[in-house]
Amino acid sequence: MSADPIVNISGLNKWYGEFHVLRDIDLEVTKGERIVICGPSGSGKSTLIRCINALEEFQEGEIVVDGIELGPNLKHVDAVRREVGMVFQSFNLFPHLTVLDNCTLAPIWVRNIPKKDAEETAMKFLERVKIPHQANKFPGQMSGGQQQRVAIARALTMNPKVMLFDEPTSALDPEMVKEVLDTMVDLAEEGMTMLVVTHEMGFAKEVANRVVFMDAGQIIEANTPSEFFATPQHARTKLFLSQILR
Amino acid sequence: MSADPIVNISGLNKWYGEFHVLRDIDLEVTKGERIVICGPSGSGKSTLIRCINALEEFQEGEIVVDGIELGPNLKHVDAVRREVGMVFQSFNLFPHLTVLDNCTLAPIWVRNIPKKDAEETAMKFLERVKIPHQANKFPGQMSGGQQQRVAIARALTMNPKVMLFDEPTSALDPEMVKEVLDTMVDLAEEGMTMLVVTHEMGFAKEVANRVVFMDAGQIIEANTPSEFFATPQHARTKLFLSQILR
Amino acid sequence: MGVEARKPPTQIALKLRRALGGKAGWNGVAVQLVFGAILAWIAYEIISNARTNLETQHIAAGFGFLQNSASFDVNQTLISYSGSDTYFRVFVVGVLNTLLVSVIGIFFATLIGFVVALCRLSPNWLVSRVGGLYVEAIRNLPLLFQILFWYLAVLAALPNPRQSVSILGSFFLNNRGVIVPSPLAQPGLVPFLAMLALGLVASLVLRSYARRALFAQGRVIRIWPYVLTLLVGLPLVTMLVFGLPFSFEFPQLKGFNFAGGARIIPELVALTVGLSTYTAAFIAEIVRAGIQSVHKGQMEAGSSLGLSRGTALRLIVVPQAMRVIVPPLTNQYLNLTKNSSLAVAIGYPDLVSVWAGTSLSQTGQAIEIIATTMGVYLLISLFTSAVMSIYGWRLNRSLGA
Amino acid sequence: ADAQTLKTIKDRGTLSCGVSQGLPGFSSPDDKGNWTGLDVDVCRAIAAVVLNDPTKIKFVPLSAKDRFTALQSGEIDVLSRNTTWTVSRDTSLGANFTGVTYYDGQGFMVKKSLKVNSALELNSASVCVQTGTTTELNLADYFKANNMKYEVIAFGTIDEAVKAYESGRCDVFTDDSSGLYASRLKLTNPADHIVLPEIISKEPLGPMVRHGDDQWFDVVKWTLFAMVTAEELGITQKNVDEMAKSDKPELKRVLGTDGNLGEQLGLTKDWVIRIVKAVGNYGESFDRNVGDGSPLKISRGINSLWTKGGLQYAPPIR
Amino acid sequence: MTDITASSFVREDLVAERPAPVKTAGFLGFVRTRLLNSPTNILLTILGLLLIWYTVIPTIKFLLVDAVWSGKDRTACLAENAGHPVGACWPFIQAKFPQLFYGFYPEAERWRVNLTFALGAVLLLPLLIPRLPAKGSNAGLFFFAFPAVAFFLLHGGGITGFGVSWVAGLLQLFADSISGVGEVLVGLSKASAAGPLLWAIGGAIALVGTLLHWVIFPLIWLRDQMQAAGQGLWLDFLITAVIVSVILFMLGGGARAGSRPLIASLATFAGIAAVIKLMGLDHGGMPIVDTRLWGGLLVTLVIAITGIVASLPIGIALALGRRSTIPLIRIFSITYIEFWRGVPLITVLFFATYMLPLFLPGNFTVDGLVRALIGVSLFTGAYQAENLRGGLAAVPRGQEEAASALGLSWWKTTSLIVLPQALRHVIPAIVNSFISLFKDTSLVSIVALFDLLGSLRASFADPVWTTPSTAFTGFAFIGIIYFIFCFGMSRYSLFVEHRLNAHRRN
Ligand SMILES: Nc1ncnc2c1ncn2[C@@H]1O[C@H](COP(=O)(O)OP(=O)(O)OP(=O)(O)O)[C@@H](O)[C@H]1O
Ligand SMILES: Nc1ncnc2c1ncn2[C@@H]1O[C@H](COP(=O)(O)OP(=O)(O)OP(=O)(O)O)[C@@H](O)[C@H]1O
Ligand SMILES: [Mg+2]
Ligand SMILES: [Mg+2]
Repeated sequence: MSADPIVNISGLNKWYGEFHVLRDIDLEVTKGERIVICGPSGSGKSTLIRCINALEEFQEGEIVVDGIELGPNLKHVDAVRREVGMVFQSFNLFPHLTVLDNCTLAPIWVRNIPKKDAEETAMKFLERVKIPHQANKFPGQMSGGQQQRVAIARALTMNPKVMLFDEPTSALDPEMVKEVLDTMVDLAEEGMTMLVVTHEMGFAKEVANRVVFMDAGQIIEANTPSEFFATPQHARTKLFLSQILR
Repeated sequence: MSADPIVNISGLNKWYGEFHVLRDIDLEVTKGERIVICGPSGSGKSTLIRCINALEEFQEGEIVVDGIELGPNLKHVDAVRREVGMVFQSFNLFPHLTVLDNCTLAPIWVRNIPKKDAEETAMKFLERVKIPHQANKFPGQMSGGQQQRVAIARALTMNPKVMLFDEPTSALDPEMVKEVLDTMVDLAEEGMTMLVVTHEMGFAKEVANRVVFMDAGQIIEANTPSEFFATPQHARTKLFLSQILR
Repeated sequence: MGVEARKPPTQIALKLRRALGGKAGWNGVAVQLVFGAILAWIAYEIISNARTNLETQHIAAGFGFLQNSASFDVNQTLISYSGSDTYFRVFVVGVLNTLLVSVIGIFFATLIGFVVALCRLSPNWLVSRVGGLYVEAIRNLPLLFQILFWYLAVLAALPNPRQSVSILGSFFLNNRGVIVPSPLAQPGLVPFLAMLALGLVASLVLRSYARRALFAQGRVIRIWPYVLTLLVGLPLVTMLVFGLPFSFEFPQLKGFNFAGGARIIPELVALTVGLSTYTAAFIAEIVRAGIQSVHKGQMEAGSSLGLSRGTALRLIVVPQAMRVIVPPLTNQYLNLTKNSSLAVAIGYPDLVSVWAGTSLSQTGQAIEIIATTMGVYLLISLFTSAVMSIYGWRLNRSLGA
Repeated sequence: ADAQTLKTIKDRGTLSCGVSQGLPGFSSPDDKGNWTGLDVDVCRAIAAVVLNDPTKIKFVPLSAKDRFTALQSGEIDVLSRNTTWTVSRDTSLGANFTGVTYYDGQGFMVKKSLKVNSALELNSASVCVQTGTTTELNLADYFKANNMKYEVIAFGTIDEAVKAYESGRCDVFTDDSSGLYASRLKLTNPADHIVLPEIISKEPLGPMVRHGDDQWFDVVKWTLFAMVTAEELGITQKNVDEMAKSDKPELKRVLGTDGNLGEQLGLTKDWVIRIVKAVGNYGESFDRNVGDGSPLKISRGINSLWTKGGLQYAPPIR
Repeated sequence: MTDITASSFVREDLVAERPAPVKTAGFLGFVRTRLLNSPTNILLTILGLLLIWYTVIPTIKFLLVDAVWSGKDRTACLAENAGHPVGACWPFIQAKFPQLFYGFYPEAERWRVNLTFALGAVLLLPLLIPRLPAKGSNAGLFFFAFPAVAFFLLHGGGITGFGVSWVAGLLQLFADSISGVGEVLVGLSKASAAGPLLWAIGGAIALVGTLLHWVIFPLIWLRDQMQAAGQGLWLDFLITAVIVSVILFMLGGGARAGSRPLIASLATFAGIAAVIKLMGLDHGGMPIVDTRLWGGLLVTLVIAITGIVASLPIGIALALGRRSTIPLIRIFSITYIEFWRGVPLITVLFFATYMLPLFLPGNFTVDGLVRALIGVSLFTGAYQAENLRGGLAAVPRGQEEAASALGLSWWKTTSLIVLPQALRHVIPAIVNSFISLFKDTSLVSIVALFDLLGSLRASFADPVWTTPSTAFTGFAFIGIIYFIFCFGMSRYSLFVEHRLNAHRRN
């Protein structure tokens, strides 16, 4: 379709044992696009995201990230992961390392960047998520919102072309949701390609180019946010939206 | 001041190590009076309440409860505790005992009341807090609001002259706050002397005779609720009220 | 208004009371006095009974006997010992033998324990079942039972010296143990050892250099070829220059047994096998729990950052698992050391066997000998606890928790 | 552990007697837990004189290394457990030997298949021994004196040592030669093993008591002597009642029909009668337990009475 | 940024579920995914199979296939007679079975052992099943009544006195020892520099002792009268019952409390009387079987059960002591715990078995088995204390505060609120230490007590049964026994743990 596909998923099928969790997924993401994926619990959103990052293997189909093909048997895993950053619902910071070390670990050991440079870059990103002064704390000493922002900074230090977010705010207290979403909005404004699993419809309306609705392992509907929220086409989408927007 | 002081605190000073947590507290509570204590977090409200019940010792001053003197070296602790009931923020019900056993434990073991009589009395109080049919459940099987009401009933079974409440509703979900406050209002209407630490200003307005505002370990202001909320005198009180009442 | 914060009153009397009697004040002091009196009375009774009992039997209390010559032999000694040495030397021999079996046992227990833990965590169903079977079977049988069994099995399985299983004519296996050629020092030994040490130090330096290079310049240096050269090459060169560092004295069947060579006695083998397989079952559970305590998301986060599996394990999972593993692991090490006292059942000359056994019955100094025996174990255990608390303290500090 | 052992035993009603954990002929339990043997007979004799009942005994099986501690501590009243009399045991261990029940010497046992005929051919052998015995010390001395190398494997109990020897851990098993014969009975094929001719030590075996209670010491000592004296005088289990009617002054003295020797010991007049009725005289006991009447079939040899050229000699009872 | 026009997409025809292309479920799927899904895994599977082949198969072969099942002595188990390589020699076990289970316990009396363990099982089983009611009285029976009954059943013998006599005896001992200390001090004063001071203190203590003698004189007089009257036991029993019941009645609040405590007390005494009568304890009881004759599984179980029952109170006392603010008690508890945890059990057993009498007064003897029991209990107590400490720490502070706010004293708070909760938390840990205790009983065979392992070792010495496979047969047999007990207990501890966790979740 469009000019510059950076992630191209075609015919993706995945099973957990006998359970068909992803069914014939086709999705093309162009550079700079911001996609929000939503859908009821258990619809396979996380699984899809994790497939893109090769955290899960799949049985059929193909995922191409920035020209690198990720077949069912997971070749090129390392190359793909280097292009893709991921932020988890439960932060998954390394509790035994300081915030700074969390952010320099991968640059040093994967990209072999000198420690000093890595720290400089890390500080730059920590500034961007507005917690440079916490650099020497341990994750356990920070609030959830701060931790999630560190997680975003950590992913950014690897200069990924695509960022994946799996419900980045759902483990947070309401006051902290905003600070994380703000960070993500900033990121979006800088033109980062993003795939975000979230139920924050405000965020979707504000920054998404496209909203993808999944149910029962398949993409039911995809549209621009304005269209999607205003005139949902599919019955399931309507039902879902009626539940989620009060 | 008034005729019938049941709790009389004078010149109370308390330190935690080097930290001066209660400073020159003077407070007189007459029989039947309902006092609400409020103030910012860490101002020493809980500490004050706990001193009255001899859960904490203090270094200077004197507390007289119903004529029994509680000096710095905590004589007469048992006598005082028998006159004073206490309800905690986190309920502190005994999880290994049924609700009924929770309520009969102290009468049986402290007042040596025969088990049958104790159970009758306990049922009476459980009825008063409107959960007689739950008597044989374990605390773990009940909602927070119900647990807190059991805790109130448990304290009442000892026939205290004074009831102390330390933020009885702050660990509760919003729906349950009301049921506990209602119980407390009932109690107040029956003429029980009460000292309540709470941020529920509605409750204060409705039942309190006096509102005491504490900050930094001292009583800053004390007044009738109408005056207190309408025309706070001290700058800190104003600031506090502006924060707490939206 | 506003009351300034003041210093608390001194209240010396109260503090004194607290220090002497705890929360209970003077009551506490009274309780202590009574308790102390009872303890003192018991101690008095014990001592006076022991004294009269010993006196009526004219047994000399004290450690004078340590200087007497022991005049019995011990079949495995780490320091030179013969029957004409003193009892003190017997004591040292016993302690060393206990430490020897503990150290070897700990080494193998850790090794087996980790392997079994990995088996239990393996995605392979069969292998994880085999691991589980091992743990269940070993944990539910008494250790003494297992040591006796191994001793029996080892002895039953091995041939007598004349039918020894021989490997290359220089290693022999029979029911007298494993006999290997023993090294004899030659002139080349000193340079050889020096070079070996040098190689070791150089490798360590190289490693830290490589790490610094990675951190400072982002240069990845493959050090293993150098390390190999240093550790193998250097000593080889010295061997070429100075000749062999040691020659071997080869064991030979002479009379009943092998003469020459060094020997590992079957008692030691059975004991270490018993101790290490037993303790390994417990270690395996500890390690498994430790690894499982590290959240799955940690590994995933590492992978999603592009870390390879090995690096992620090394830098992320293992350090976190170690925090959970190390304290109970030390406990197991301690248990193993204490359990090595079961050596007495199969005739391995450990502390309990040669000291609290043979020496005790030859000298009759029961109190002194049992006290020193317990003291040695107690010291080992206190030392380990001390090290552990320092380790725990440092861990907590580094986590800032 | 004071000077009142005799009274304590009478109060308690049982004699606590330390024996071996199982050495056929000297002290070993049968399938039902009944103890028999030469050492056991000594216990029974003592129980007979003190409590008038040779069954009122608590047998405490002890390994060699535990025995002295048990005696010192008072866990047992008398140690009757093939124990060698040495000066250090008499002094520093705080014990007194009361006499010799069996004159023994240390020997070696080897498998016939080794084709060894003399202990002097044992250079570089592995030797199994029970720890905490004089055997262990003699062994060290003997090999050193003869300039031979050896390996010692010391076990806590005799059974373990024998098992290890049988399973091939050692070439040689060493013990007092009476013990060797007894242990050989426990082997699967006793005929495959021989006892070497060398006797490398003197091993006078006898019961021990604690220091510090002379009365008790006398009781045990004279119980032994009474057994020997009984043999000397021809008093047997069968004829003891008749003998008691005898007019011979010596018999009257010994059997208590005349004088009060028994009472001087703190016992009763008929003490010797009790002993003989309980276990017979020394010769009978020897015969029944280790001699011709037993599977061990050890000849009396130096354990014969002095009148027959042996060493068993009891001081006169008068 | 490029202007991206998102293609609108609606899926009308839902994709139906279909089976995975590669089978990942069912038996084949299981084999494929769990055993053969990668080269390493295939290798591991082969290794695992080899391991099983070389361990399990020979074991089965030894235990069943090649085993000899009947015979009179060793000849049956020799390869030349059996005609095939001989595995387990089961007739050996048949022959030694009584010894392995009862030791030398007289054959005619063995029903007593069986009865005791049947009784124990009947009391223990309902205690272990969480759903059954009346845990309190059940536990009371098991922990207090059962040990007493078991003692008289197993050991035999009767009693001549009851409460009054025992209390009198104990107090007399106490008073005697106080006087004794006083006299010793007075004696010392002659030789010491601080003579007068010692003399004064000694005199004072001796005086206290004398006073005590006077105070308890009535009790002793009563005892002597009863003993003299013959049938002292029943008289004593009656008096004890009356005194105890009255005290309970008073403590329970007198008539106000109603007659329940009185009835309970009387019922308990009636029960005790029934047991005494039934077992004939008043007439000397059953024939005494000396503990030297006990052996095999009997000794193993006696030591393990006594150990656990006795170590619990010790552990509780120490754990509370360790939390105490009173310095001496805390220091003592810590020292005690660290000491016992630092030394090997066999040195403790050696000490208890051979050296204890050295430290006791001359004419004071304790049965050998009892001494091992004491050693084991003191040792296990230290470990239990550490288990319980964890449980105590898991009880929130608020519980204690709530209890004291209700006016409960420290003792009542501890026994009614804190301990019940703490004990619940540590049941799995307690069961686990019971397992290790059960295994550690085997160490008593080193100090010449014949437990299961000791009996087995003793039976190896029997030349009638010496064959190459005897020892392995014996080990296999008692290994199975140990395994059944320990494995059962560890499963039970897992079960309790799951239940506890399920409890905590809601
Ligand atoms: N490892 C697994 N094994 C088996 N089934 C799994 C596994 N992980 C997820 N599933 C199942 O796959 C389905 C999709 O899971 P997924 O986590 O992708 O859903 P989701 O859309 O992210 O839901 P949520 O909003 O709750 O996070 C669910 O039904 C889940 O139960
Ligand atoms: N055990 C203690 N040791 C030392 N300091 C303490 C202790 N308990 C409380 N404090 C300190 O004393 C001060 C007063 O505590 P208190 O609990 O009375 O405050 P509060 O007014 O009840 O606050 P909140 O509204 O948060 O409950 C706080 O600063 C607290 O940190
Ligand atoms: Mg999800
Ligand atoms: Mg508070």
